[in-house]
Amino acid sequence: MAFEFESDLENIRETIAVLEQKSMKGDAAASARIAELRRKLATETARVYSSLTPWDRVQVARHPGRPTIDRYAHGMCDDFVEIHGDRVYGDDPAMLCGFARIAKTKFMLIGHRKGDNTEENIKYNFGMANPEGYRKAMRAMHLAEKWGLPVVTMIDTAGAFPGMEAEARGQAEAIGRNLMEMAALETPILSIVTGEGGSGGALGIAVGDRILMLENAIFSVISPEGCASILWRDGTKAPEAAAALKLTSHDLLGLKIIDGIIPEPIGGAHSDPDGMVVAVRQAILSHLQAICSVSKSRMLDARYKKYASIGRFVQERI
Amino acid sequence: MAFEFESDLENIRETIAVLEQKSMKGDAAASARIAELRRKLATETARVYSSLTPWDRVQVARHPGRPTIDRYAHGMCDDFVEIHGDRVYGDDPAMLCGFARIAKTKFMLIGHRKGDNTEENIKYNFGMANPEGYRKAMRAMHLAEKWGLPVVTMIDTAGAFPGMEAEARGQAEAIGRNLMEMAALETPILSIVTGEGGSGGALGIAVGDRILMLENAIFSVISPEGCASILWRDGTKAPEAAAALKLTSHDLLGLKIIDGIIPEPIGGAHSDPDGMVVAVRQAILSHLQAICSVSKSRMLDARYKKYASIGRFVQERI
Amino acid sequence: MGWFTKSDESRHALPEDIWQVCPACKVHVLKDEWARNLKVCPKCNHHDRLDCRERINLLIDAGTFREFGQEIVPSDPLNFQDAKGPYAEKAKATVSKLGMSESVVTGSGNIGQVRLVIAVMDFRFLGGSLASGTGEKIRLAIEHAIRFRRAFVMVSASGGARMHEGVVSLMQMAKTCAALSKLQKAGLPYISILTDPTTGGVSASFAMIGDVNIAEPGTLIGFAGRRVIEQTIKQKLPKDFQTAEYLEAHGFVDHIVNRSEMKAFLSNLLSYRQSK
Amino acid sequence: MGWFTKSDESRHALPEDIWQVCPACKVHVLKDEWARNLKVCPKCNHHDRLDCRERINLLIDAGTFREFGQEIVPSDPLNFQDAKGPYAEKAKATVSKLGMSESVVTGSGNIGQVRLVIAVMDFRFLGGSLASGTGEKIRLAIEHAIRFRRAFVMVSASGGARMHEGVVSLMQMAKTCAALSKLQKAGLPYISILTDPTTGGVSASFAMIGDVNIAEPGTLIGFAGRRVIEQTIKQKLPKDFQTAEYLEAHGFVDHIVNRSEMKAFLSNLLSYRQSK
Ligand SMILES: [Zn+2]
Ligand SMILES: [Zn+2]
Repeated sequence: MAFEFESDLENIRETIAVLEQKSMKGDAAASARIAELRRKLATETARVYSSLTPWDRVQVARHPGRPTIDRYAHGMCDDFVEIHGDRVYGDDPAMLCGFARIAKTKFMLIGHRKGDNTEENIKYNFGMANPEGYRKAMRAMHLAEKWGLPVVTMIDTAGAFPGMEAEARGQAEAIGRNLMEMAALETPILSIVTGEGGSGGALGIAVGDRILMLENAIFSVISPEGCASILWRDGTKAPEAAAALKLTSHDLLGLKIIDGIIPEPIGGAHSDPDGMVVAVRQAILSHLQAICSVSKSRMLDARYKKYASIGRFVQERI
Repeated sequence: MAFEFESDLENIRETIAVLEQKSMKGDAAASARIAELRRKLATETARVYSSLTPWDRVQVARHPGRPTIDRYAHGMCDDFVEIHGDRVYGDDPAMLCGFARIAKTKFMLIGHRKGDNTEENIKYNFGMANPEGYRKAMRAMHLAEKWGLPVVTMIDTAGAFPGMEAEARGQAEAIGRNLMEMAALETPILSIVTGEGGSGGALGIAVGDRILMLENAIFSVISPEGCASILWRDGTKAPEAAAALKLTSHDLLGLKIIDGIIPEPIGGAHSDPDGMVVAVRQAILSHLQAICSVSKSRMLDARYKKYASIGRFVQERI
Repeated sequence: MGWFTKSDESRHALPEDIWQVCPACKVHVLKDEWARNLKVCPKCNHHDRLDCRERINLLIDAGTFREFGQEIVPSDPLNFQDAKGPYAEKAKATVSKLGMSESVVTGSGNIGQVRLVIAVMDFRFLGGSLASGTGEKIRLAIEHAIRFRRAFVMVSASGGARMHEGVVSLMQMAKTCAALSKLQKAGLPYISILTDPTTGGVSASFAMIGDVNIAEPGTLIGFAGRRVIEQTIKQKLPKDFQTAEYLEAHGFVDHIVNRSEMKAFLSNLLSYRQSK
Repeated sequence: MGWFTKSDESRHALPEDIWQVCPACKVHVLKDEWARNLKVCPKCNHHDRLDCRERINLLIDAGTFREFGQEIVPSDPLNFQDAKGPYAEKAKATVSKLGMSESVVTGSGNIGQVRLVIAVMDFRFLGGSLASGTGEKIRLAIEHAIRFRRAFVMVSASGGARMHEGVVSLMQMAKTCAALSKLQKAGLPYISILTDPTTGGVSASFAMIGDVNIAEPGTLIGFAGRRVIEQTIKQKLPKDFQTAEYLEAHGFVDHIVNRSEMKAFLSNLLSYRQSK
């Protein structure tokens, strides 16, 4: 899958592919040209990715080749033990929860689950959780609290599932309760937006002591398409809406909504999933160490202040 | 509805009815005879009801004319505000929960709900709750705990509903969780078995600081019919099983399982529902006063000791 | 039932502007009667929307309401601009048109002997949307309740988060719920009153997690929009879907209370709070 | 797959008593192989029941198990007598036949470096029924875990409460759960391992409320009996109804673990407990 903004890169890639065929047939000139083009591709990729528009980043954040939580869980963790079920209604495959360990650091890993292919995506409901997913997540958090483990949440969802049954079983209640209980959870929480941070469905597991975003991840109150169709009355204005919504990691760091950005490999997480996994692993280790070093009461105070202070622009009133 | 053991009483009642017809036609002798028979009926009723067999009491406990929880809630309370729903799946009409007040005494009233007629019984599932009923009850108890109100539970169920959906939604989990959370609930709990105390479905709301039983109520690990068909391999041996199971209020007071008996009007609760309601009202007031007067930590200690000591017959080993 | 006429003829004989048409059943009701009946249709019991002042007058004893945080007005953290122009201007116009500073009014007031803290949303203010000012006012109100150990009553009426403030607005869901977790810890009652409509980010934050959730009859309550759901599941939804009655049957609403009885109900409910 | 024969002929050529027939798929397996495979069918993965000693040997490091409360034997609070005679005699006979004092064995033992408290039910003892002795042993084990700040592991296998002890037996549900509430408050891990069958009053008390619920494949787990439910709802139940797999899909079991991996799984799981 190639993006519009990658068309130049795509051209170079195609040329390389053609030359590789020639090179295999013994064309030495082709080999030299390939090396040159590869350097160019790297430079161009870096250039393109350093100047992505917000709408470009929306595309990158949604790229099907981005690492999913399963890839993180198994790629970065030395051990992972999945736990199932909300203990009231069901087990939501769209929310992955389990005990995780990286080297000697143990934590509870919780996150939205997208698939790597169509079959998986259908199974995981494209990462859109039902109420039982949010309730399973909360159960896992309380378990972590009891066992003395910090919590790491990984956010990657277009939103909570807008289904009839989801409404009947209290999608709104489940998310609201998570927001309230996470605020008071007596164990550290690190939240990382790895891909799409879509609205309440994202926030439902994102009330962390720290919120990080992958460089090309997005976090938004509404999808750019939804926003465009409401405020522009024109769904094709999504690029404008994406810019207006300030949904990129850099925007949100500037707004002090998030606490840090995890850089992506050049060309985006999808171009080097393993490199991305390593970067996230490192980020988890260093941030967990930091947030686990304060006392419980100071942690809870700081968490409260963090959220209490978002949206107090006394000096910037209209 | 008349019981087998009431056949003598029923004969007297019929004679009175015949005489009343005559009396209305001016037969003075009939009037005199009626008065005499009424005295005899009272004496005989008292005699019969003072020597009920356990199996007789099973019948009385199940009598459709016994006051239901609605009758108690509205008959004895000066105010009652029902609350609905378990906040996860549904609102179980087989479990009634609400804020209740008798004079100045406020409490959370929770109990199984049987109907007064077939229509109501179908609506209330004959008093057999689903998991959402037990979860609603637990939510009501936590609400009472937060608001500083004692809890009164009224037990009257053949058992938790043995349905497919009930199993799928965790009937066992719901009851087990109630048992654990009631043991630690930081507010006083008074439990009253008003009719049928059927097995785990009864116990699921019966972990009180005190457990009372109405005189003719029963409380059993299994229905006499079920026990007979398993241990006697003959369902008609239910009377024998009823006796063997020691399920009457007097038996259970003797075994120190319960803490008190609320006497029923002569002829059973069904013969004078209003009188029964008044007696329960008084019992609630006096027992609540007693259990609310101790400190929270002493209350919890005593509650733990109460249950910890049931079934420690070190000196009576086989 | 003298409030509404039975014949078209008599209705047409009167000047148009004395009639209120019920939005639900289209019956014509005399405006006086409509107001006296608290904007509830005498025929079909449709509960029409109240603005925040009407709601406060309905619930709080006259002369006892003291407003908080009127100095908090909308902010524009994103410098948001859409097809119709800058959000800042739209917000400013709304403030001056409605004479209220944000989509919620907060304060303390009495119901009988009980003083409580109340927050009332107003759907007229940009659809009652939850924005930074809204969240901040609600948070401050909850903190006031904690400081003075009062019950907190929230009257919701909202289409959800205000997208013009982006994630800042989304985060108000977390902010208000964090404040509620403190109220919870302090053991203070939280009554949530859901009025038409209570949807989106407001339903998915403070509105559904009351100690007791009360709703007016027929109130629309839901997370996702009806159309979005129908597009997703590709089938029609039941007629009562996302009504207060539906929510009660599904375990999320404790009690449905008619507007005329709401104050008495609330007063009685709060009388159950035990002074510890 | 050399453990079970492929032809009837070769089977019949050997003496009968060296064969174990799988109760599920009826395949014939050499008894040696059956035992080596921990009573799990190599063909269909049916997990046959283990008795308490086998279970303890499976889970606890050899030589480290110290049993608690062997002095607790069945009591007969009701002087119960049924068609077959007195319960007291039946219980006494069971005790001497099985050489165990009640339907549960409790004690402490090691898994690697970790010492834990474990309670293992035995279905052979009157159907693993929960009676006063059972409940008392479990309570004492939990209190031991609290005193020494150890994790508590419960291995359930039971048809439910023992009716011969009437309400005294029913109350063991409350007793054991009360002890678990103390364990919970003490912040100590509680792992519930559900083995075939875990039903009735045991499922509706301690078995389903573990911090983590683990089950062996195919385990029957349920509150009400299949026949009772079919009579109640007047329809056939799905084939996988009340299996561990069904419970996992419905949100009540965390993980299904093969017997051969159970000890390693448990050991790894307990390694996540943070020393506070
Ligand atoms: Zn109308
Ligand atoms: Zn087999």
